[in-house]
Amino acid sequence: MGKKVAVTGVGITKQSSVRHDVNGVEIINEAVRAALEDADMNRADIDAVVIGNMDHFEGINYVEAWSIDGNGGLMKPTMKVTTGGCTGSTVAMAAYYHVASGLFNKVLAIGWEKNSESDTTGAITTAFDAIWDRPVFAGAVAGLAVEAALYMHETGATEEDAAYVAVRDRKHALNNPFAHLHINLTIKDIMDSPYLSWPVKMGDMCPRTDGACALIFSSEDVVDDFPMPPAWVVAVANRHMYTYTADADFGSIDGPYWMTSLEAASKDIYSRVGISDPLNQFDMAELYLPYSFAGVKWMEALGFTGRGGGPELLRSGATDMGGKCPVNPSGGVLSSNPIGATALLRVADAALQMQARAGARQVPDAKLALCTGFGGCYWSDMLILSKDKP
Amino acid sequence: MADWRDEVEPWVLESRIKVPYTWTAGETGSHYLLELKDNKKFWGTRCPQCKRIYHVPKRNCPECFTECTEWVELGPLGTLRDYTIMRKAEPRLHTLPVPFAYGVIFLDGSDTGFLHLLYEYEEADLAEGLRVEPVFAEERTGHILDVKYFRPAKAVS
Amino acid sequence: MQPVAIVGVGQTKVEANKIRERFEDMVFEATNKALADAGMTIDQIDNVTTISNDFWDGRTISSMAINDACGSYDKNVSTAEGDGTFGAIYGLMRTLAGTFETTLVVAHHKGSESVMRLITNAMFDPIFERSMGIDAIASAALQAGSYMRKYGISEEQCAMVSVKNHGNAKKNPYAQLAMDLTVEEVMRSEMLSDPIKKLDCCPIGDGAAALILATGERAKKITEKPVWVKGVGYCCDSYHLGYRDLAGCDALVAAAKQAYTMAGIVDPRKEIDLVELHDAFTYQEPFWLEGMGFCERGEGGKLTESGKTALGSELPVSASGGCLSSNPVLVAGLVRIIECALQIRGDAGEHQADGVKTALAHGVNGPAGQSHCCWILGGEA
Amino acid sequence: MTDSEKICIDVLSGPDEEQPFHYAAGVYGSVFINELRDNKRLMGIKCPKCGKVYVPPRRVCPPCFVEMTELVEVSSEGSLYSFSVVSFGFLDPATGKEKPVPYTYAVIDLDGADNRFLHFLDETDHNKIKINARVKAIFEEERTGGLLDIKHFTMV
Repeated sequence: MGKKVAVTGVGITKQSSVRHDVNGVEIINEAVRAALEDADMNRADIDAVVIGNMDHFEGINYVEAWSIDGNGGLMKPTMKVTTGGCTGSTVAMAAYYHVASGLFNKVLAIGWEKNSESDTTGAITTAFDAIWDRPVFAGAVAGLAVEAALYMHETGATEEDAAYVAVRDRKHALNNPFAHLHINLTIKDIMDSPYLSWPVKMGDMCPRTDGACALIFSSEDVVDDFPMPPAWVVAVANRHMYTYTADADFGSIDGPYWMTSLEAASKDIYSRVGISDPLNQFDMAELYLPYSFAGVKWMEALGFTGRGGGPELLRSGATDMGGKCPVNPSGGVLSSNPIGATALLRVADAALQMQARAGARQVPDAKLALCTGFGGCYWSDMLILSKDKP
Repeated sequence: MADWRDEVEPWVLESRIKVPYTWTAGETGSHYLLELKDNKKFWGTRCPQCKRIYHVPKRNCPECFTECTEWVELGPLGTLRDYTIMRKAEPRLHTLPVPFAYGVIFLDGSDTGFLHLLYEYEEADLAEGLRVEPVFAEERTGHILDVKYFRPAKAVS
Repeated sequence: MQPVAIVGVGQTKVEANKIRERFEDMVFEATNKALADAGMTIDQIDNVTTISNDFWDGRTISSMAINDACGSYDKNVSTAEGDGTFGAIYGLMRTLAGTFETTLVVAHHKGSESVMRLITNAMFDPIFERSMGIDAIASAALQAGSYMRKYGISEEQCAMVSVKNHGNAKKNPYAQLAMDLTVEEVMRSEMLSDPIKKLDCCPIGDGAAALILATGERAKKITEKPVWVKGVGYCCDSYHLGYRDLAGCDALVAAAKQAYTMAGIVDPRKEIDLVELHDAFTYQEPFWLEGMGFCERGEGGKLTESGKTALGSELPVSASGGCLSSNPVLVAGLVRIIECALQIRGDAGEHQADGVKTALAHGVNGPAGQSHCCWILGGEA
Repeated sequence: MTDSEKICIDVLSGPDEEQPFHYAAGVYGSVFINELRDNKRLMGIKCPKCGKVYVPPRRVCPPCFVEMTELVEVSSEGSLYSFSVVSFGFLDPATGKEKPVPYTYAVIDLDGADNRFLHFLDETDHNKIKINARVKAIFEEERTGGLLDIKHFTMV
């Protein structure tokens, strides 16, 4: 069996729409040094580094090699993994496997983004097939909007239901000093914001953010070296189901799937951890919800409620701070979206929660956390973190 | 039965990825590039721990991970270490006509080399240890190519 | 390290332009070959690691093109972006982690779809280096010149590598450039960037490759000829060419040492029977062999000249023809591992070397050999 | 160096900087492109195992992992599975220029196909578009190869 793995250090940079004070390598270094300081480590203590990006987002190829001066990997084993929007969770999983394999004890996982340096929608469009998708595609916004339109059609859910998520996550962000957006909004504010791609409005979408995040993943053999209690990784799983965008099935209310990859990944990871009632078993969740509608429909795909039950679940307050299972105490993707780091930030914030050091956004007595990553063609990554050793 | 796949005329989409980028040099890089632009001067940073002087400047020492806050003026002359003469033209990449050379140059005072172009040289002169001097562009914009290239130093220093 | 073995391998022929195929077509072929080689079906694959590069593929999330074709539908899957040897290490980690018994690793590349010099230029820093127009050939030439001048390695010695590898390729049905060359022909070929001439360079081709890893007990059930992973090591040096000693290869020395230690190898000269090098340029054979400890520093040129690296001699190097004869970027590293596995199994066909018990597969990432990866493979557990 | 705005230098990629690519459609995709251009026919392919028809044709059925060879023609009419009216400005990476908006991005269930087809719909008032509406392809008069040999879809 593999080694048990824990997060033992967290570093998050200041996040904003433009970080002019640092270049890419320097923003990576800022996160790495914060993580090392948090873990009371030196660069010399790192066994290996794993980092990811989306090449055409930053115009940077071979990111692990390019960022070596800042990423801490100089004369160490260094690897790049990448899967688009879910790159951050892919990096986290890769760091988990680095340690679980028994090959390394202390591994640095890095996600970063300087969204300000390119045209985000133009860059995202290049993720899709040049022949079959790009001529008509409009990046993530329109790609998600067609799901939203169908969801409303199938369930009768409304734009106001979705706006609840946008309001909730941004309200949560007020508790998070690292969040990019600190704005208190109302459902009316969201409803009044202009359409980007009907039915998705400006207020429904995540921002573009410059920021970075670094985590230390450590083996059970060395967790006592660290000043903070470990946040254990209980399990990881993912599904990247679709190659052709035209195959993506957004689901019908009575069809076999609702959000295919998320349902398949949940089934996999829940069965390994023994989750049958996520709403009651998880104490909190950091979910990669890139737009508000995801916070309604995907809760159904994750099994927090039945199909079509999303609006009611939200309005019950169960996902608010103080509810049964607060979702995105950090403010989530709707408040900060440095794309290559976004999914890693979910893991970072869940780890802080498990370590009971999330400050004003702490969920009292949180012991079990769910994290997700989203990217590619409706792809899903999932990690479960725990306060107790699995 | 003949396989239809053998009969198909293959189609290829001639396209491109054309996304404009704006790479932020950051405070350290900006200071360096502005000094090139405004004063035709080269600056490096010194690591307070290992004392190594980095050119181009580093905000953080890649080895020690400490912040390099001390600026040190370097050059303008330097010494050539590695070099190669580029003979195969690629107009989409090259700012000089071939043959020109690439060199790794250690500016006087610097502990690290940096990549730049070499021009106005005799091929026989290119050697490790060659002293070189920068040729600045008339119009400078705050870019590494504000130095058009380096050439063998006229005066021996 | 727990025992893990390679239980199946597959590769496509490498060609200059597979205009009739997309990435997915090549990957489907390689995957099915690896499955057939292992006697497995896709249902028996527990998880998948893919290897591709967004710049080369002209597509962000390049793995999005091939997930169907590698059978990863409804499986755990992830993507490493770098040389195949690095991606295979990620596959190895996933196999060792206790969750999966079998891992499929696939890589694809179509050099025909992009402009090599523009793509490799983009691996350089956009603020301080890229605008000089430097590319893979020029950066390798800077290194070649420094190394060769420092140790008196001659261009003729490098040319001998080209002659040997393109000759070996004639015995490898998957190789792209199989040629009878003479040292004179290599020396007369067009000078691109001193001292690198056209026939000192690899071609950039189209191809895919796949291998299957399995945990110890499972591997023995799958195949009678498992090839065991004895040791791995990888290490990354400084990025900027001026920050490192270009005439040294410190990262390779460290990566090789790590792999030898894990494999219990004390003297590679005696204990390793064959090397598949990531030799994209001819100077890299003597250079990398020195770094791996097969001869003293500066003796690599003589080692090549002595003929000892030829197929049929003491230490066959790149018996497949190496990267010099076929270099679908990233795939090339995976093919180095596959070729070592075939040699150990005795299944390398016409380019089979005698008595290969232990072999070393090598891969490179980043400009001018910035990051190296070494795999030690053996026939016995 | 306190006023970071003042000292900030941005390095820009050149106005003509681009990475050219020759994206091969492969023989499967080329069948679709060629038939669309020459005969205004939309081709799909049928999985021998599950019987699903995919458009455009490709080699592998994802869930079955089997090779497909049976070409079938699918209709140029179908129903609207979902849509979005794109109204924000963004850059088209194939040209480096702003893409003209608004336009409607349509996900279409072509009759005879089991996956979907992505294209434009010519109506941009979201109130006038209904999911499940019948739509049909409008072909370009001069077809030169490529997805945009279909001009757009329109509601029947």
